[in-house]
Amino acid sequence: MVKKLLCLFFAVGFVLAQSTVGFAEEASVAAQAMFTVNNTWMLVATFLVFIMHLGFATLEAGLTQAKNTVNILFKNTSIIAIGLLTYAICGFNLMYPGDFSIGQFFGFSGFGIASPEGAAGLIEYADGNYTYWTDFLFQAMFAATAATIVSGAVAERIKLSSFLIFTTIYVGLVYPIVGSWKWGGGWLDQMGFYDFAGSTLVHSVGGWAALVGVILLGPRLGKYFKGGIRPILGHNLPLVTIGVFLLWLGWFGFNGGSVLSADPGLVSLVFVTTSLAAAAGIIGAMITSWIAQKKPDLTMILNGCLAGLVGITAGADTVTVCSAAIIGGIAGVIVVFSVIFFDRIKIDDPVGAISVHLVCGIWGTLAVGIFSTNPDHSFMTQLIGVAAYGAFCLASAFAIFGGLKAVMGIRVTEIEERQGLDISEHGMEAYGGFQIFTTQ
Amino acid sequence: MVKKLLCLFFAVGFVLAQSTVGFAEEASVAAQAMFTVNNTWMLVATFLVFIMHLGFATLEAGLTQAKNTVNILFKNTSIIAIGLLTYAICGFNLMYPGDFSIGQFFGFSGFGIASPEGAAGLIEYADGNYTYWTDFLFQAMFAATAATIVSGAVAERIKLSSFLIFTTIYVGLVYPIVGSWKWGGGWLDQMGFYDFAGSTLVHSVGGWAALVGVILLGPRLGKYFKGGIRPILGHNLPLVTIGVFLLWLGWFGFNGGSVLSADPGLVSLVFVTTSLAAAAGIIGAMITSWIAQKKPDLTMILNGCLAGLVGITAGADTVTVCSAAIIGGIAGVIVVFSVIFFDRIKIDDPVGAISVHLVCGIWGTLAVGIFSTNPDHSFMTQLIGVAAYGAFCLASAFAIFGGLKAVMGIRVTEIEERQGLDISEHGMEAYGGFQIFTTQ
Amino acid sequence: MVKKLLCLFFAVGFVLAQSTVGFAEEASVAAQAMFTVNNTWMLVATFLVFIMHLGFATLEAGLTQAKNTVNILFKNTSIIAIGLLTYAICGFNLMYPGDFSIGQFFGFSGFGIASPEGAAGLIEYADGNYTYWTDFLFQAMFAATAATIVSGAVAERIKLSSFLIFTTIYVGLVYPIVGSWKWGGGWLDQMGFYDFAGSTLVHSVGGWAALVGVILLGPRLGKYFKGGIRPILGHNLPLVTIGVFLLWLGWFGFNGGSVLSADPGLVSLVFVTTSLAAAAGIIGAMITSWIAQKKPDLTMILNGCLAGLVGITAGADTVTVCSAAIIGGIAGVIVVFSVIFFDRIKIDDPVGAISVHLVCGIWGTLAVGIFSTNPDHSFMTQLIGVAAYGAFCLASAFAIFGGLKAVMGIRVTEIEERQGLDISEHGMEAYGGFQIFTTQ
Amino acid sequence: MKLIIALIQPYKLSDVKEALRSNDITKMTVTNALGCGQQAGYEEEYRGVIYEVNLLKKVRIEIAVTDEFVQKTIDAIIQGAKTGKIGDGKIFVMDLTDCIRIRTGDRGEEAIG
Amino acid sequence: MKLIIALIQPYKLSDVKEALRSNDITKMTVTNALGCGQQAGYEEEYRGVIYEVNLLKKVRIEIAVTDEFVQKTIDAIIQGAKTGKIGDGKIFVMDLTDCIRIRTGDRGEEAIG
Amino acid sequence: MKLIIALIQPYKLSDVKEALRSNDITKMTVTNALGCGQQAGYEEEYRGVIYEVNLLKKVRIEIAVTDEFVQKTIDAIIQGAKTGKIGDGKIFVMDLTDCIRIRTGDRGEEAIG
Ligand SMILES: Nc1ncnc2c1ncn2[C@@H]1O[C@H](COP(=O)(O)OP(=O)(O)O)[C@@H](O)[C@H]1O
Ligand SMILES: Nc1ncnc2c1ncn2[C@@H]1O[C@H](COP(=O)(O)OP(=O)(O)O)[C@@H](O)[C@H]1O
Ligand SMILES: Nc1ncnc2c1ncn2[C@@H]1O[C@H](COP(=O)(O)OP(=O)(O)O)[C@@H](O)[C@H]1O
Repeated sequence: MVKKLLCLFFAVGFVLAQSTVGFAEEASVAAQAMFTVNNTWMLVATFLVFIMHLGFATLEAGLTQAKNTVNILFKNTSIIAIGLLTYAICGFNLMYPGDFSIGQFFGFSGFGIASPEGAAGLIEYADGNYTYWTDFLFQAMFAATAATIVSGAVAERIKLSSFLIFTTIYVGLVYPIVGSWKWGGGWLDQMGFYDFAGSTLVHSVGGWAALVGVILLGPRLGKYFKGGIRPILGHNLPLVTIGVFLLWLGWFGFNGGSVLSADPGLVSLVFVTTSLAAAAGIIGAMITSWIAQKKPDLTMILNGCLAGLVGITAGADTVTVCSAAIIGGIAGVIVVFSVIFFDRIKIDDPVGAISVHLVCGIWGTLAVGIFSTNPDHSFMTQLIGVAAYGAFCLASAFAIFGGLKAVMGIRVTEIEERQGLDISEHGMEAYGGFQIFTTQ
Repeated sequence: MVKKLLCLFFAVGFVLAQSTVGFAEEASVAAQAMFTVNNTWMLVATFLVFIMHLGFATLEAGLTQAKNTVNILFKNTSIIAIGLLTYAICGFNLMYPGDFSIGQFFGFSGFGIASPEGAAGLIEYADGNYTYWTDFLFQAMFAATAATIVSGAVAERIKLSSFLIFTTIYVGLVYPIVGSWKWGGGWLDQMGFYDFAGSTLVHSVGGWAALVGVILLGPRLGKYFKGGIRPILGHNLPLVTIGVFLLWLGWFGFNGGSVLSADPGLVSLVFVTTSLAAAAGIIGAMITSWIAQKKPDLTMILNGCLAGLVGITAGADTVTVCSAAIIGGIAGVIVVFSVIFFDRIKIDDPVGAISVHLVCGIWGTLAVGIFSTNPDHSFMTQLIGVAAYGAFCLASAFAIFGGLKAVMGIRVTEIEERQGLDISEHGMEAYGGFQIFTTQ
Repeated sequence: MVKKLLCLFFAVGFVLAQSTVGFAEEASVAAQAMFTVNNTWMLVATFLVFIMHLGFATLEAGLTQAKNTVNILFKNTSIIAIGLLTYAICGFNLMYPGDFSIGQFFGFSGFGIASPEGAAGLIEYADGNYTYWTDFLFQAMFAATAATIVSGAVAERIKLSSFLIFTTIYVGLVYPIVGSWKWGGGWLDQMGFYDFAGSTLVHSVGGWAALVGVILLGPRLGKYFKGGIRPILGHNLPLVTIGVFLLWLGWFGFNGGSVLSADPGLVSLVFVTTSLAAAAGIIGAMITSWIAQKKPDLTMILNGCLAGLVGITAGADTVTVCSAAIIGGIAGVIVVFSVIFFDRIKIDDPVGAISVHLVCGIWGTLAVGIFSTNPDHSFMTQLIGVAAYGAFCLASAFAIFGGLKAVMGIRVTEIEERQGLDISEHGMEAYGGFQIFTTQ
Repeated sequence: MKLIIALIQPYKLSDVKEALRSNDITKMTVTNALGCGQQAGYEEEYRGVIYEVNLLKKVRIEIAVTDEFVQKTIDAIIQGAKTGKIGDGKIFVMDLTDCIRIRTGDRGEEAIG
Repeated sequence: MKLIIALIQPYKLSDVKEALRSNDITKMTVTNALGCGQQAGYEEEYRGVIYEVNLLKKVRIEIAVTDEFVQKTIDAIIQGAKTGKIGDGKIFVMDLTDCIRIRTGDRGEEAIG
Repeated sequence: MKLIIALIQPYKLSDVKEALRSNDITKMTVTNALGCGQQAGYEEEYRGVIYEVNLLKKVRIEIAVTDEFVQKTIDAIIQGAKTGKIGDGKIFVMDLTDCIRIRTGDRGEEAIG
C-alpha cells in the first residue's frame, strides 16, 4: 500500500516538477510578451512623434510666402537632425540625470548614450515597459519638437546660421535642463507639478523662445504701417492642412506614448481625450472665427485644432473625456483671440505659434489644476510650474538670441528679405516654373 | 515512514500551492499581454482610419479647382470634428444600443459616453480584445468617413452652412441608425447579411447621400452646355495622389481593424486581400482607361485603386486572396465606366465619389455573395441588405438635403460660384501669390 | 491515516491536474500573445514600407518639372500595383524557393501564393514571429521599392509603356532571383555575406538599373550644351520634403521590420541606428553643401538624409549607435559629391537616385565589413556580394532596357519631351489653372 | 494695321473666343491680368486682418488685325463679353507699324493672319 | 489718348497704386513680368550647378489715360516707384487710337475713365 | 522709338536672349502668354471627356528700342526663334511716343537703353 502510495506520489511529484519548470519558462514568456507589446507600442509612438516634424514643416511652409519656402523646409529638416544628435550627445543625460548635482535643478550623467548590458537595458530597464534605446529615441523625438515651434514664429526674416546655432543650444541644453525639473524627477516633480505629455515642458518651452525671437527680430517688412496691418498671406493652405492632420496623427504618439507603456485602459483613454479636445478645438475656433471675423477662417480652425491638442497635453490621462472636450473647446476660442491680439500689439508671428503653443500650453497646464480627477493636482502648483518655466526659458532665450544678435546678427538684410530667403540664403526656388506674384 | 511521506507530501503540496498562486498570476499576465496587444492593434487601426480623413481632404481638394480649395479643406476638417463629437454625444449609443427599442431597427442607450468601471470597461469589455474607449474611438473614426464621402461629390457649389448642418444630422443620426441594423446586431445581422468593414455600411451610406446631394444641387456652372461636356480640371494631381496613398494606408486600419482583435491569421489575411484588391483595381482601371480613353488617365487609376479598396471591404476576411484580386480588378474596370457614365447623364460628381463609394460599395457587398468561402453568405441576402440601405439612405438624404434646400438653400449664388467658394465663403485664397487662371 | 493521506493526496492531485491543464492552456496563451505581438509589429512594418511608395512618388515628382508630374505619379502608382501582383504570381516563390534548383543561384517553388493550412501558416510558420500572409506582404512591399528607385532616375524622358514593361520584368524576375542569393538562403548567404535590410539587395539592385536606364536614355533635352550644364529645376520642393520624411518614416518599418520579430532590444536598437544615421546624413550633407556649393542646398540635405538611411540599411542591427552616426555622416558627404560628379560626367539623374541608392548602397554594404560588431562579417565578403549583385543587375538591366530600346524604343520624341510627358503620354496636366513657365 | 487689346472677365474667355472664331478671327494672344476699374473690389480677411482686394482677376487678349477687321473684331469681343454689368471690361485700339511672321519672314498685312 | 506702360519693382506696387489714387487715377491693369535691364541678376545654384538669373521679377502696369492726364500719371508712378536705385523701372508711353467700354459701347475719351 | 512685341515658343527664350545679347540688346520684359495661331492645338482628355486645347503656351517679349535698332532687334529675334515650323511666332512693331527712366527721370532715347 505504502509502496503504491509512494509510486503514485512520485508520479504526481514528477508531473508537478516538470510542470513547475515548464511553468517558470512560460511565466517568462508571458512577461516577455508583455514587455514586447509595451515596447512595440512605444516604438509606434516614437515614429508617430517623428512624423510631427513633417507636420510642422508643411504647416509652417504653407502659412508663409512662397519665396521663403525652401528656407522653412531647410530649417525643419535640420532641426530634427540637430535635435537627435544633440540629444544623443548630451540632452538625454541632462534630462534624465539619475542624480541631481545642483539641488533638484541640474544634473548630468555624462556624454553619449550607451545601453546597460543585458536585461538591465531591456526588460528590467523600465519594469518591462520599454528598452533603453526606445526610451532614448522617444525622448529625442520630443526634444526636437521644442525648436520646431520656434522656427515658424521667426520665419521669413531670421538668418539661417543664427537660427541653427540657436536651435543647437536650445535643444541641446535648455530643453533638457528644464525638462529634468519635472520628467527627470527634479524639484517641480517633487512639488507635485503635473504635466502629462508636455503642454509646458515641450510646447510652452518652445513658445517662450518663439516669443523672444519674434520680439528681438521685429515684424516682417511691410506687415505694419502707420496705424494699419497688412496681412501677408500664406501661400499654400493644402500644405497647412496636411501639416495639422499629421500633427494630430503624431499626437496619438505624443500623448499616447507618454503613458510610457501600452496599458490598454490608459492609452485608449488618452486617445479619446486627445481626439475630443482636438475636435472641440476645431469647433471652438470655428464658432469664434465665424462670429469675430465675418467669415470662417480655415487657418483659424486649423490653429484651433492644434490649440485643443496642446491644451489637453498636460492632462490627457487625468481628466474625464467631457473635461477634455471643454479644455479643447476653450483652447479653440482662446487661440483665435490670441492670434488677433498678438497681431494688434505688433508681435508678428506668421504661423500663430505663440498663440498655439505658449498661450494654449499655459492654459492646458493650468487646466489640470481645474479639471484633474486627481485631488493631488492643484492650481497653485501648476501656476508655479508655468511661472518657473516661463522665467527660465525667457531668460535663456533672451541670452541666446540676444548674444547672437550682438555677435553675428539674427536678421537678414532688407534686400534679402524682399528677395526672399530662398534665393538669398539658399540660391534656390521652391516652385521652379510657377509664376508667383511677390508684391510684398 | 508515513511521517516522512507526509513531510514530503506537504513539501510538494507547498511548492504546488505556491506555484498555483504564482501560476494564476502568470496566467493573468499572459491574458493581460494578449489583451494589451489586441488593444494596441485596435488603437493603431484607429489612427490609421483617422489619417483617411487627410486622404479625403487632399483627394477632394486636388480634383477640384484652385478657387475652391480652402472650402474643401475647411469642410473636411470640420467633418472629423463634427463626426467625433456627435458620435460621442449620441452616435455610439445609437449604433450599438445593446437592446433595440423599435423592432430590430432602432435602439438608443442614452446620451454621452462613459466607460464601465474596472475590468468591465477593460479586459472584460470585449473578451480581451479592446477597451470601451478603444471601441468608441475606432467606431467614431468610421462614422466621420461617411460624411466625408459626400463632401467631394457636392464640392464647388454647396453652401458651407447647409453642408455642415447636413453632416451633423447624417453622421449623428442616419449613419448610426442604419449601422445598428448590421453592426449593432439589428435585423440585417440576424438575417445573415455580411459586410465585414463597411462596403455598404460606410461607403454606400456615404455614396447614396452623395448621389442625392448632386441631384438636388445640379451640375457646376459651365460643366454642361448644349450637347457637350466641358471638363473642369482638378488643380493639383500630386495632392490627389497623396490622398489615394493615404487612403490605402488608412484602409489597413479600416479593414485590418475590423477584425476587432490582433488575430495574426485574420489580420494578415485581411492585409493581403486588401492590398491585392487595391493593386488589381489600379491595373483594372489602367487597362480600361488605356483602351476606352486614348491615353491612360492618372485620375482614373487613382479612382481604380480606391474602387478596389471599397470593393474588397465587405468581404476582406471571407474571400481567398485570388478572389480578392478579381473583386478589385473588376471594381477598377467598373469605376472607369461609371465615372464616364455619370458624367454623360449629367450627374456632376467632381471627384468620382458616387462611382467609387456607391457603385463599388454595392459591387463589393454583392461580391461577398459570389466569392465568399463561407457558405452562409448568400447573394440574395446581400442584395436585400444593399436595397434596404439604399432605400433608407436615399430617403433620409432627400429629407435632409430637401429640407435644407427649402429652408435656407443649399447652393451658393452664381456670382459666388464663379468667384470661387474660397473668397465668397471664407474671404481667403488657398494659394496666395500664385498666378492662377480662372477662366471657368 | 493512510486513508486520510490518500484523500489529501488525491485532493492535491486533483488541484494539480486541474492547474496543469489550465496551465498548458495558459502557456499557449503566453506563446500566442508573443506570436500576436510579433505579427502585429510585422504588419505595422508592412504598412510603413507601403508608405515609402508615396514618399518616392512625391520626392520624384517634386524634383522634376511640372510638365512631367502626372507621368511620375502615374508610374509610381503603377509600380506598387505591378510589384504586389507579380510578387504574388511568382516573385515570392522565386525569392524564397525553399530548395534551389540551379546551384544556390536559382530556385522556384511554383506560381501563386497559398498559406499552409492551420498552425503551419500561423504560429509555426516562422517560429511564432509572423504568419505566411504577413511574410508575403512584407516582402512584396520591399519588392516594389527596387523599381521605384529606377523611376526617378529615368524621369522626364522615358516612354511610359517601355517603363512599365521594364518594371514588370525587373520586379517580377530579377529582383527576386538576386534576392534569393542572400535572403532566400542562396550562395551569398552561405558565404557569410551580410545585408540586414537591403542596402544592396534592394537599393543597389534598383540603383544599378537606374544607372543603365540613364545611360541608355541619354540626358534630358537642354541639360547639357557645349561645355555647360543647364540645371533643370525641380518644381515643388515641399513635395520633395514630404517625400523624404515619409521615406524616413517608412524606413522604421523597412529596417525595424527586417528584425523579423518585435524583439524589443533589436528593434529599438535598429530604430536608433536608423535615426542617427539619417540625422548624421543630413548634417554631413549640410556641411559639405555649405562648403562645396556657396549656399546650403535643400535638395542636397534631403538627399543626405536618404543617403544616411540607405547607408545604415545593411548593418542597422550589427553596428554601434556611434558607428551608425559615422556611417550616415559619411554617406551624407558622399552623396553631395556623387550628385555633382554624375552631373559632370553627363549622367543625367534628375533626382539623384544613383547617388543615393547605388553609391550609398554600396557604401553601406561595405561599411558592415568595417564597423560590424560581429567578427564573422568581413570586408572581402561584402565586396564580393556588391560585385556579384552589380554584375548580375547591370547585365539584366542592359538586357531588358536594351531589348526594349531595340524593339519599341525607350525614349519619347523630342516634341513630346518638350511638351511634357503629362500631355503627350496622358493628355492631362498636373496643375490645371496654374500658370507655369516652361521655357525648357 | 491695329493692335486690339481687350480686358474681359475671365469666365467670358470661351464665349469671346467663340464669337471671334465665328467672325473668322482665330489668332490671338491671351495673358492673365489683374484689373482695377469701376468694378468694386471685395474684402478678404486673413487671420483677423481685413484688407481690400481691388485688383480683380481679368483676362487680357491681344489681337493684331488689318484695318478692315478692326470693327468686326471689336463687335465680336463685345458680343462675347458683354453682360451689361460693371466689370465687363474695356477694349483699347492702337496702331501697329509692322508685323513679321518669324517662320517665313513675311511682313505687314500678309503676316498678320 | 495714351497708353502708359510702367515696369516697376513688385514691392512698390502698393505705393504706386496709392500715388495714382491720390491723383484720381484709379483704373489700371497689372500683370506679372520678368525683366532684364541695368539691374544685375543674381546667381542661383541647383544641385551643384551654378546659373545666372537675369530675368528679375517685375510688375507691369498698363494705364490708358486722356492726354491731359499723361504727365500726372507719369509723375505719380515715379513718386510711388522711385527709390533712386538701379532696377526702379521704366515707363513707356504710346498712342491710343480708340477705347471702348464693353458694357455700354461708349467710345473714346468717354470710355477711358 | 519703337516697341517691339515678339511671341515665341517658350523653349526658344534662351536662344532669343542670346541672339539679342550678341547684338547688344540686353533690356527686355518677358511675360507668359497663351497663343492661338496657325499652330494646331492638341487634345487632352480628362476623366473621359475629350477637349481641345488651342491656347498654346507662348512667351511674350517686349523690347523698347530706338529706331535704328529696330531691324537689328527683329533680325536677332528671328535668328533665335526660327525653326521653320508652324508655331515659331510673330513680331509686332509699334510706335513709342515716350520713354522715362524712373530712377533718374531721363526721357526719350536717352532712357531707353
Ligand atoms: N483706363 C484704364 N487703363 C487700363 N486698364 C483699364 C482702364 N480702364 C479699365 N481697365 C481695365 O478694364 C477692366 C474692366 O474695367 P471696368 O471699369 O470694371 O469696366 P466697366 O466700366 O466697363 O464696367 C479693369 O479691371 C481694368 O483691368
Ligand atoms: N528697353 C527696354 N525694353 C523693354 N523693357 C525694358 C527696357 N528697359 C527696361 N525695361 C524694363 O524695365 C525694368 C527696369 O529696368 P532697369 O534698367 O533695371 O531700370 P533703371 O535703369 O531705371 O535702373 C527691366 O527689368 C525691364 O523689365
Ligand atoms: N494676329 C495675331 N494677333 C495676336 N497674336 C498673334 C497673331 N498672330 C499670331 N499671334 C501669336 O503668335 C503665336 C504664333 O503664331 P502662329 O500662327 O502659330 O505662327 P506662324 O504662322 O508663324 O507659324 C500665336 O500663338 C499667337 O500667340
